[in-house]
Amino acid sequence: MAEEKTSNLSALSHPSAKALLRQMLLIRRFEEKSAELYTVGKIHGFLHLYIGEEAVAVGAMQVLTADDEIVSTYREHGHAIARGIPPAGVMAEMFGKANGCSRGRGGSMHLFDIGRRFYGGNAIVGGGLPVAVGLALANKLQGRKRVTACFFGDGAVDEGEFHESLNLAALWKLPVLFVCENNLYSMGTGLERHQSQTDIQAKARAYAMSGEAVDGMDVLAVEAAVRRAVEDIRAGSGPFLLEARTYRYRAHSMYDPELYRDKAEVERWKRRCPIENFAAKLRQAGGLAEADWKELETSVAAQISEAVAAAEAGPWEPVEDLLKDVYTPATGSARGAAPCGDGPADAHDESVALEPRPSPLVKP
Amino acid sequence: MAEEKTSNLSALSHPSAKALLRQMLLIRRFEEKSAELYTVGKIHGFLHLYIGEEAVAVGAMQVLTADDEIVSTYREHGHAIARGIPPAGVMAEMFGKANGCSRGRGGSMHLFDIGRRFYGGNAIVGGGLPVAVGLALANKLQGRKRVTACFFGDGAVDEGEFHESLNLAALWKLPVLFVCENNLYSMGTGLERHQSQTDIQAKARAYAMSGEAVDGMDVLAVEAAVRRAVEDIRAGSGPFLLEARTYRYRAHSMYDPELYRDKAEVERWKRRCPIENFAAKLRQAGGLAEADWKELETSVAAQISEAVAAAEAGPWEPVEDLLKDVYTPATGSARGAAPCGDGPADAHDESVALEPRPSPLVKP
Amino acid sequence: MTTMTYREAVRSALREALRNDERVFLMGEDVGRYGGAFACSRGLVEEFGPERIRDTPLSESAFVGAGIGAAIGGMRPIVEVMTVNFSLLALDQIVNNAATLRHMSGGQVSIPIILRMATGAGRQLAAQHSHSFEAWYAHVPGLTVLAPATSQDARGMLLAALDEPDPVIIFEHAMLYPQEGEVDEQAPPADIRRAAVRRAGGDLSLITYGGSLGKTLLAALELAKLGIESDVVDLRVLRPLDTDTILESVSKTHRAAIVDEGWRTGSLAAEVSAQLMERAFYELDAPVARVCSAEVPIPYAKHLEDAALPQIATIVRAGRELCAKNE
Amino acid sequence: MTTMTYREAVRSALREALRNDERVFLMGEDVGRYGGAFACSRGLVEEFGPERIRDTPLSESAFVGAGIGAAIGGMRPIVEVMTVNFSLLALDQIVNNAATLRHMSGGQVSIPIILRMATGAGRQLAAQHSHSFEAWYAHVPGLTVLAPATSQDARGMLLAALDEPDPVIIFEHAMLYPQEGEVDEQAPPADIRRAAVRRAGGDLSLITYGGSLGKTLLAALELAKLGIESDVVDLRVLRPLDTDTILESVSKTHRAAIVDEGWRTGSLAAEVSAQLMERAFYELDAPVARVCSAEVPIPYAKHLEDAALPQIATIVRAGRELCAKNE
Ligand SMILES: Cc1ncc(C[n+]2csc(CCOP(=O)(O)OP(=O)(O)O)c2C)c(N)n1
Ligand SMILES: Cc1ncc(C[n+]2csc(CCOP(=O)(O)OP(=O)(O)O)c2C)c(N)n1
Ligand SMILES: [Mg+2]
Ligand SMILES: [Mg+2]
Repeated sequence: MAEEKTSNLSALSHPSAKALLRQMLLIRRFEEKSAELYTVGKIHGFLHLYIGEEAVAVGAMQVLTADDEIVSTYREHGHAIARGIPPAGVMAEMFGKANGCSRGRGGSMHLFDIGRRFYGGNAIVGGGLPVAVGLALANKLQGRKRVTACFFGDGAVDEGEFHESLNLAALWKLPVLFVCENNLYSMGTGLERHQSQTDIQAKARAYAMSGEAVDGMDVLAVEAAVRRAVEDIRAGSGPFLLEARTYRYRAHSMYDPELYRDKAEVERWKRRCPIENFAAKLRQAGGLAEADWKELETSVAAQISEAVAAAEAGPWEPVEDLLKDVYTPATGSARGAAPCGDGPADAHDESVALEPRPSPLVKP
Repeated sequence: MAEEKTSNLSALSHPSAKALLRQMLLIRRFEEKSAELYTVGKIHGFLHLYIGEEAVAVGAMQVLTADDEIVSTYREHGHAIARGIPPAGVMAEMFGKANGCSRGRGGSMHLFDIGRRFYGGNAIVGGGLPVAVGLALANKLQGRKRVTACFFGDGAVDEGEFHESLNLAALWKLPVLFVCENNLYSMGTGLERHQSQTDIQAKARAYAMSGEAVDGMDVLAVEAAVRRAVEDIRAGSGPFLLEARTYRYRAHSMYDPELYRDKAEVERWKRRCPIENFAAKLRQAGGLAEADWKELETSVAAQISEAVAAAEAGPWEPVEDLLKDVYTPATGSARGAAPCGDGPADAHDESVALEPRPSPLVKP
Repeated sequence: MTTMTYREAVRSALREALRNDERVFLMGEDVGRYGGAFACSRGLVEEFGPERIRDTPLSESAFVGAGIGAAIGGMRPIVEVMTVNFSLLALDQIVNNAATLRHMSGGQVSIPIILRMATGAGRQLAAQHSHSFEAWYAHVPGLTVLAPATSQDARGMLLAALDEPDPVIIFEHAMLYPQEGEVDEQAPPADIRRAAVRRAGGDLSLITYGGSLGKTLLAALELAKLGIESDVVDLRVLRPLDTDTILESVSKTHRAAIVDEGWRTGSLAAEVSAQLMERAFYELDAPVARVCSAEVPIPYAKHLEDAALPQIATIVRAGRELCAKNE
Repeated sequence: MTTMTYREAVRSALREALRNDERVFLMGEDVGRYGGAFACSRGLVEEFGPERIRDTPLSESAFVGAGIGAAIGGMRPIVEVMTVNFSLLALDQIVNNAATLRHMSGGQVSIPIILRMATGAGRQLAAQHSHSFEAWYAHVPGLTVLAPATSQDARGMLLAALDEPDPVIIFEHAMLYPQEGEVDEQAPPADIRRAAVRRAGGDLSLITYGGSLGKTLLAALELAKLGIESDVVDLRVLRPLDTDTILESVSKTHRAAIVDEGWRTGSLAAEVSAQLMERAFYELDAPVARVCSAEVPIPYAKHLEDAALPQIATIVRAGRELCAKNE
């Protein structure tokens, strides 16, 4: 088993340490609220919580610029929020409202924000990988310097799509960052019971690709590893497989009775909580006073209340529009049309610059 | 790139050296005849010739007993004949006759002989691998000591089925011998243009599986490598990936204008002809007199003439039977029925003992 | 007779099959420790062990193919594909191996595999998780396709499928799992050749299957209040279709609507309609109607999902229109 | 007007598309150096280079998915899947991504991908290589499905597909590639909304598409000798069906047969028949007939393959029976 990269940066030396903490906390509290709203029947369908894994999304998004692209899974609230999709848009989506980031058509598993180059939650395990490869191919063919980051779980590694996509990306030296969020379970099946080779990053060698494992509970370690990987990719050395070793604290979905794992195991991992530990480090280093923490909690809570209020207040898509958005409305010849995702950001309020910029949630 | 295993046995020391030569020659001449019969319209559809690769099938089949199982591809005349399917049955199949080994329903790409545990040519690239895994699973669950040998090309390695099947076999420690016949081309696409990692056997590591490369032009090397692998498998160490490095002398199929490779490259590989070189070794060692060779050619030619005659003389399946063999005819409860493949050998003349026995073509 | 949920009925059949025949094993994603995505196999791994209640990696193509191989090798695999949505990843194995190897080998193999999968929409799971591809499977020679709509059939048809020498696909509509029904656990395996008339009425034939049976029966009650008495035909077997039962009903009622959760174009309902065209044309007093899903990827929001699927009200409307015509 | 084979017509369209729009590229197994399994792209890699005529590994799911991603990323990929048989391996990407992402994202993406694939039987390639799954693709909302049957359409419909903002599947029947026809290379992109009436006659509508058009036209000639004049409707567009053109023909002839190489049960012909049931019931003088493939994996042997597929004689027989009825 390959050694995990851990961070050797001290928490305090990070220029936006508090912003990192804030993002992780926002995701955590957002999801806790979502779970609550699910039990009272405001949110329906499948709801897969990312709680415990926040350091991966938050660490990775620090490195990705607005120009870069994200492809994610059904467990994507964390990626969406860390990418800067307004929590209100995510919450409204889960309420099924027309002000949701996918107009209520997608729900929790299908958050989209093309303006932010967030190409969706995909609910078919492994289904996003080929699409990420294609986005990267388009970038390469058009001489754009973007990196496409593709998040997926350890379970997705079992699918043929993983194999085919990694081969294709490596063969064509495409700028894809494959981020495997190894939370040790594919639904209820432990890693050692679904993969013969449990050292996931090592599979990169089967494609002559670089791979590395990182402590996915350590936001700074993730950020550093993603930074190295993205530098490599931008330098033209082709795709990279990063395995973030992490853990899901909650059930797989709201239906899961968790018969397959020990409470003790969960407790053990909870002691590695990415938020608590990072906060503790900051505190120890004198970078987080009790008042700061209170302020964080308060402002996060306020943001979530606003999101819920916006979702509550949002309109329902009229039922007469049922058949909308199956086909693109005719606008004369599509040949001259701007490539999708490169037009003006039309989905949301913020416009997206084509110049690299940090994730909008980071307020250094 | 891993080193290829070569043979250090002298040709003559092999107890059935002449039988090996005979089998390879039989396959070669059989296919030359098939190509001829294709051009005169006796054989139709796709015809994929194995010429150049004979050492792989013949070497491997020496080790596999009648109890073992074979799964193959659309390029399977060599495997079929080396396994002991009568050439007449294969030829009749390609003529589309009812005395064909698949009653004329399958043609060149779908040779079957369940009595000989030959589970078919499969024309979907990669399509046979999962089936081989399942046969091995059945063997394991029923406590049978069989090995399932699954042949496929370098192109098949690109398919998701390769990845999924190797993981499954390794995870469950199933007795499968995966034989990749790496002839350097997937149709017209050279290996380095379809795989990022061209050292195919190295991919075994991604599944914590053993892998090895062997000189696929050397029948003794193949036999020895398969023997080691099969011993490992029978000893319970799980599946094995054997990469046989070989070359296809003829076009991919009868439609292929071969625009993608140099004549010079083909000529270079022809100098490594598995038949000529093995014959030369035997001759050098004094084990093959000119008369022996003549006898071989004559008897092989006779066998092929017989096969063609049987195919010519064979009956056509009546057109009224078109819908036959879509479903199994009702025979009362299937629950009590004998598992398929374990009933009496019904397809052909020879009955199959359940005790290990050498490939029927080897007459030591 | 016992009252049990559809889910319990499936489990009861699984348990019986596993007890009676050691060649039977269950394989699929999370069927073991997790207990099955729909809890159909909860408790079975404890009783039968992980060799026979076999968790698989997320490799639909490989484990379905492995089921095919195991069936050829003498086992009686029951493979759970979790949902029809994911079965697309295994479709090549199902079509090109399971359905085809027997014919292509000139009858040398039989492949007694059972593939169970949940199907259908209605739980706000959005487009990728709400498919109904029963019609696709019913198109393929070599397959037998079942759609049990009651607890009794969930049990009885699974047991009957185990007697089939060839591949059987069983569609379990996800909305049915918690539904309760009477089950006779002593009953012999169900008849898997015939459709069933679930309600008799002389004015109209409502033809349906699987998850739509409940809605259709409720619609029939509504129609009865309006003075229209409906036959409700539960197809049960989607391949081969029991056209005789359909024809018998339509020859009596002379009017028919087919209720099918598949998208309208190319639905199974189209096939039933075409068969009525061919075999009951001169019996029909009005054109056969279809009540199907709208031609849209099923949306997440409840009101939109509801609008996309056949509903009691749309069935009632179709029934009324049919009976208004040509009177 | 130039005479060219269907294959050359495809190539002519590819070349024009590649010359006119640098976002266009062709990708698939062996499209480059090999020249395409059906030689449609022969010579193109020399003209446009390996970046734009892109050979792929045998990874149908990944390269189709990559085409989807590239389309989202602003390219105009033309993906050759070689044959519909192998497209099953990419079906998840086609159904769950290509056809679905637009709707599921609330209209944020368009996916202008073209998927070309050969289809059909007739070359003794046996069961795994002789499929006709046009009906399956025509079932899926979000897709447009084309079946050019002539050289002119092979060229014109491909060019027209490039103007579509959403995914288009083009089925090229493998038997058509060597067939010659007149092509106007100056013609604008073809209309891809309408069916075409390829022959006009007042007694009977023969409705068909793709590889069956030739047989159907020949059957119409035979029928004419017997005094039965047929309309021959070439559907051209399989989704959305141009029902208006079909209805116009049937309103004139009052009798129809649908010729479709798919297996009968669940065929595209079933959908056409169901639509005629719904929209032309009162116009029909006889039940609509289907001439489809037998319900059997297509066998290798020529006489069996012929017997499994629609043939001129079977079409003629169906036409005669239709016109004998109810006269
Ligand atoms: C192709 C496919 N098969 C099965 C499922 C059902 N399913 C949803 S999530 C999941 C487990 C995936 O595990 P992993 O990839 O590790 O991601 P995690 O949920 O742990 O984040 C399964 C089996 C699915 N959505 N898609
Ligand atoms: C899934 C699938 N994709 C494409 C094809 C078309 N095809 C037939 S053989 C072949 C090349 C396979 O190459 P390889 O696996 O190396 O075997 P070889 O022909 O060299 O023996 C291709 C692309 C197919 N039969 N199946
Ligand atoms: Mg996981
Ligand atoms: Mg090869």
